[in-house]
Amino acid sequence: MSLRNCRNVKVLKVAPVGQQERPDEFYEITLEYPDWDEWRPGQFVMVRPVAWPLDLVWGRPFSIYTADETSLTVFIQKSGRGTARIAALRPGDEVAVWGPLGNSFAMEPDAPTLLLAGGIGIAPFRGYVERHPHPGNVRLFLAHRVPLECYPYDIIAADVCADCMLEKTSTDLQAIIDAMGGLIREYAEKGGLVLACGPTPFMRTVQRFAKEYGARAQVSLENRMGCGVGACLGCVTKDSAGHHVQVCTRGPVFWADKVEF
Amino acid sequence: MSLRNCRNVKVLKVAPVGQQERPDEFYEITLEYPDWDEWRPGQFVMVRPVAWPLDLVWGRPFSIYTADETSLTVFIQKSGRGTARIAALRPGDEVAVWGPLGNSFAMEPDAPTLLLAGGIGIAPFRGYVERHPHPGNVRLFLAHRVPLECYPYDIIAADVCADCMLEKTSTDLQAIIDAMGGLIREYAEKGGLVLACGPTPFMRTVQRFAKEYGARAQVSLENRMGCGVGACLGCVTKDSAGHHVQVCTRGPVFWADKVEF
Amino acid sequence: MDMHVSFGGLNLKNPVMTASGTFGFGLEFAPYGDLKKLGGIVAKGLSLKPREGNPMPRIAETPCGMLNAIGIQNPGVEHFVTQILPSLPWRDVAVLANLYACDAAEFGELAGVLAAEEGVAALEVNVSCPNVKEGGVAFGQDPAQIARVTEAVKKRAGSKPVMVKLSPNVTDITVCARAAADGGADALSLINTLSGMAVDIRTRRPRIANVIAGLSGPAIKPVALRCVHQVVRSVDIPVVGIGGIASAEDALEFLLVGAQAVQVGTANFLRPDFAFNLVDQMEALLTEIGAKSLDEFRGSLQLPLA
Amino acid sequence: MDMHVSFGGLNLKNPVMTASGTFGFGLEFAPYGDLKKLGGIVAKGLSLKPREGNPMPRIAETPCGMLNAIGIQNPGVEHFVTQILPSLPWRDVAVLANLYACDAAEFGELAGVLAAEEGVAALEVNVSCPNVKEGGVAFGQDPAQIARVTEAVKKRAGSKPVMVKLSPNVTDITVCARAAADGGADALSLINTLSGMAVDIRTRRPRIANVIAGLSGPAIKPVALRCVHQVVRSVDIPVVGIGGIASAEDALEFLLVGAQAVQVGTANFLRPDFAFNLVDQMEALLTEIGAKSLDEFRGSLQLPLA
Ligand SMILES: Cc1cc2nc3c(=O)[nH]c(=O)nc-3n(C[C@H](O)[C@H](O)[C@H](O)COP(=O)(O)OP(=O)(O)OC[C@H]3O[C@@H](n4cnc5c(N)ncnc54)[C@H](O)[C@@H]3O)c2cc1C
Ligand SMILES: Cc1cc2nc3c(=O)[nH]c(=O)nc-3n(C[C@H](O)[C@H](O)[C@H](O)COP(=O)(O)OP(=O)(O)OC[C@H]3O[C@@H](n4cnc5c(N)ncnc54)[C@H](O)[C@@H]3O)c2cc1C
Ligand SMILES: Cc1cc2nc3c(=O)[nH]c(=O)nc-3n(C[C@H](O)[C@H](O)[C@H](O)COP(=O)(O)O)c2cc1C
Ligand SMILES: Cc1cc2nc3c(=O)[nH]c(=O)nc-3n(C[C@H](O)[C@H](O)[C@H](O)COP(=O)(O)O)c2cc1C
Ligand code: FES
Ligand code: FES
Repeated sequence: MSLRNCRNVKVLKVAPVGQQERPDEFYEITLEYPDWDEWRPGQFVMVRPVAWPLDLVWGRPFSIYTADETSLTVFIQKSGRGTARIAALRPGDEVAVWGPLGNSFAMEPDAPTLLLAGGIGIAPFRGYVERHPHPGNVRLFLAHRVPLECYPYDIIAADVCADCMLEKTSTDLQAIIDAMGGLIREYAEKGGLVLACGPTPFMRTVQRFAKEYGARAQVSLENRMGCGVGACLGCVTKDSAGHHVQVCTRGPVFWADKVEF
Repeated sequence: MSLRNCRNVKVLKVAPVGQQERPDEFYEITLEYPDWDEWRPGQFVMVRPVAWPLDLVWGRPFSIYTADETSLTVFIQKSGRGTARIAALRPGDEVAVWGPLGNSFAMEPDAPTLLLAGGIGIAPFRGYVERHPHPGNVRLFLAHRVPLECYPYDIIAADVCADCMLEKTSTDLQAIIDAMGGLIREYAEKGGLVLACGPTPFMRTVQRFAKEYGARAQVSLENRMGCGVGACLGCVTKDSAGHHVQVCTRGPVFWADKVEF
Repeated sequence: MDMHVSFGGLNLKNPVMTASGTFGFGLEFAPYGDLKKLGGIVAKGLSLKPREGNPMPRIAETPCGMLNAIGIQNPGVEHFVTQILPSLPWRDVAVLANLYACDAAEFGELAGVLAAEEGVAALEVNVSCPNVKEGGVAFGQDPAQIARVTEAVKKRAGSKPVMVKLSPNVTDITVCARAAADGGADALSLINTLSGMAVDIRTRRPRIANVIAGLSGPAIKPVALRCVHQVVRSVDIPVVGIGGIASAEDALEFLLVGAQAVQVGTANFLRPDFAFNLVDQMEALLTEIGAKSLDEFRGSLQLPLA
Repeated sequence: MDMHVSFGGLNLKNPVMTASGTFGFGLEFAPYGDLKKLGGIVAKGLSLKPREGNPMPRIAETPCGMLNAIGIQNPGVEHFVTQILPSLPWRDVAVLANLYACDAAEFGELAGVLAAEEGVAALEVNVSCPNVKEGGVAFGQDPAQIARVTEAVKKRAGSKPVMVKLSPNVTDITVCARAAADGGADALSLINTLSGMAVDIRTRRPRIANVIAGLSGPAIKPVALRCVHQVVRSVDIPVVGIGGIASAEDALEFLLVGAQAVQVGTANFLRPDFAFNLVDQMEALLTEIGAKSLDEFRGSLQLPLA
């Protein structure tokens, strides 16, 4: 057991998700557990299949989706060459995994907690909800472009109160933004926590409303990563003093008022 | 139908050969027929799986092993990264194949014909024997280091007279060389044809005996190939005048007295 | 989309050319596509006299690339103009000759022979020969010699456009580019191969008999793009981009930084129909990414404010 | 096999070092292996004052490699010697400082600070800063400036070995190597990154905010090997090989051409335990290929008779 490590682990299961709607795009990839002491929701891992040729030099970062004593699962959406090859892994294939990396989302069991997910940004919230001692205090809002079946929405909605909105047109987008504004305001007013994960424009919207309404909000950033361990300085963002800090070690989760991106 | 082409074809079958003896080393790979007008034994194809990443830039050359109206088969021995990946292909995978390339072995139906194969050099002789109108005039001699089960020896021996010798020690090697000398001399004396395919030292031995005994002999060379079509000039050998000629287009088969290597 | 390009006295039906030494004299690829489909074919390097080239082995595969030290094996310019050029479809596809010589006078003589040939659309000058007299540094690494060779070729080239092919193995490629422009070049093509090497730890020998060889292929694309970017911004003559192009996206990257056309080298070995396919793929991709025309797209790279 | 190497005043328990900028200050990798297992750690580039580095994006993946334009983001040398060095296991693993400055005086000053530190095993001089006064060509591309910077560092380095890190972006790297040797360098390390670029045809923007960036990784190994080969044959001081090492075989290739030791850069991103594993893998591979000792193997490349 170790706090953090790099291990070759075997793929245990590759489970396609929402394939009727989006064939060959979303997958749960379950790996042997890399023998960590612990992990916290919001942390991530770097994954690089052992057999990868050298044409892709970096591992790929994924949020920890869920884990138990024997397995670790990530939830991935194919979006480029690396994720395409990871989606094509088969049980028995070996992958190098290093982690758990980065910091995690705040968890205040008694605080009303709003989870704002933009699409695949829902991934870390599965583990968050599982780990939360009082799921009754947690609420999920998912803004999505691809059908709901592609996301673990139902799994999470089984435990916590959840809403979702589909974005198809720019009118939808405006409605989503308005809804987010309303929710963030509501949680600001009740002194709750707002935790967000999603694409950069989504995060900016959260940051803007958090500022406007004075919400205690955290955003999880998705910067391109070379090493995942704080060494390459390729993933930096700016802290509120304008200094470059590594998203992989000082984040990926930042208090919305302590980061510029 | 065309004389020569480059086509994406599907892998139809991957058949392991001699796996009890040498696990995961020899394979027959059967592909969709690339719609050629014809091909001749001794010719080869370049193969590059369509999904190969760019870390390996060249196709890999393989002798045509056998073919019919619907399929083309190559017989491969894993020896490096490219052959390892080709051996791991699965039915349905696509490969780019260009060919048929190069010239072919002489075929004189009525001449006593000796096929000298060094290990995997047996590959083109499967097709040669199938195509030969009078197999009774053909004899195969196989010098091998890995067990006989790994080679299509039995398939060929079903049609033509065949011997083989296993090389384990340097004494074995000498015995093989002596046997080759004896055979080449015999075929020289009866005015027959000697056709050889195998590793370079094996080819040199054939060339030496052919010269010594005045045999009409052909050798098939295995030079590293960039393009397979005569363009890169990376595969050249010297003709008897000392001029560089492409093995991929002027060979791979050369009269032993017309080539320096 | 109209894929026709016209620059430095060359008219090409599309911006896809094949790079010297990687496409033979073109005929080798005729079974795999219609040569007339290409924008241009740069023939393998030609010298005044036939050359046997370097000893074997001459090529090696490297990560995402390859090394070659062919040594300009070629049958000589006479053979080319009498035996090969007549069988090429030069009326329908631009055939460029690639000139290799080891002093300015020889370059001039070669240019003179080729300038007389109707079938030759333009001359590409390969300045990679090490200049023995000047201590073995290649012509292409010395701006003064680049200028001298360019002038010598230009003087004998008659009406043929002269394109000088630049080496990336220099401290500042823009200095070489300006030297070629000053020498009268109508266009520049870049890059030639990077100087590289490979060894075998088991045999303890170099993988290439010549020891040092030229690196090409996808591995060098970032270097090639950088060179084209720098050169486009430092000379007024048109630039042809070469180096590591292995997809339509790669080709468009060179146009985006300002190249007029591209040459495909090592990718011809990925599969022999690569260049033919690229013509259609580039057009489709330009449409897909919303480019209005080649002209609108070319050089439209948006740089951050410095 | 005895993997200990000793050269230019450095004693390393094995020839595996980690390259500057790719291994942080070492501590980042402590969860993944025993830092004391390494031959040496070259810390990330240090300047006199803290630097924020370049704007984002700073890195991009390329075929078999990557581009970076970090811009030497670092907390400054004071922070390093007071806050970081004390927590590094420098008694058990050689910690090399990597010096970055933009004029010779600043280099001297940096060297002076670091020379006073017991925990610093040697100084590696990064001459990649563009010299604004001299028209923007980097120090490392001008032999005269390399010599001047080397002298300045050497003068203030006290008993610390000084290693000069050479750029491959030059016409003739042996001239730079000799300049560093003449300037008093105890050793040379090479190569630094190749100058490269990447663009996005959809956004029509450079993939790196700085536009031009440094190419590293397996793609550049052939260039690195060629440079080491040339430099080993042209100077008498020891050489450390860097560039694209991603396996034990790669590392041995550099020793075969004559490097005393190697530095692993981009491969640390393949997996964070890469350098630790490499130590054992190199030893095993040396045995497998029948090398009698490191000394017997080093530089044993057999060249064809010219
Ligand atoms: C902390 C963190 C957690 C993440 N969690 C998840 C997750 O749980 N599920 C999931 O599907 N995706 C997640 N992502 C995004 C995921 O890492 C990218 O989709 C993936 O790296 C894309 O790789 P590619 O090779 O397919 O794409 P390419 O575009 O081919 O990759 C090129 C390079 O850009 C990087 N890159 C491309 N897109 C992204 C992106 N959106 N974010 C960061 N880097 C990117 C790649 O890592 C690679 O280095 C996460 C990203 C970060 C930083
Ligand atoms: C005309 C011809 C016909 C051939 N027929 C067969 C056949 O029927 N069955 C079979 O198993 N093999 C055959 N070979 C050899 C086969 O091409 C090589 O085993 C294969 O290319 C090795 O590739 P690799 O990537 O696994 O090896 P690597 O060593 O990783 O390859 C590195 C480079 O060297 C080349 N190379 C390595 N070994 C050889 C070799 N022995 N011959 C030529 N190039 C080589 C590769 O093509 C590649 O370009 C033939 C070769 C030629 C030239
Ligand atoms: C096998 C081979 C032979 C080459 N021969 C020549 C040549 O004769 N003349 C020349 O100017 N360039 C020659 N080149 C360089 C290419 O034309 C091209 O500039 C270089 O390979 C970079 O492009 P690429 O990465 O697309 O291959 C050769 C390249 C290769 C790979
Ligand atoms: C992200 C990154 C940061 C780097 N920072 C430095 C640096 O601060 N100082 C330096 O001398 N070299 C720096 N380099 C260059 C490396 O030390 C090394 O010379 C180069 O990457 C080639 O080796 P490689 O191919 O093994 O990566 C950096 C390289 C990378 C990839
Ligand atoms: S990914 Fe390398 S420092 Fe964050
Ligand atoms: S393999 Fe290219 S010429 Fe023969």
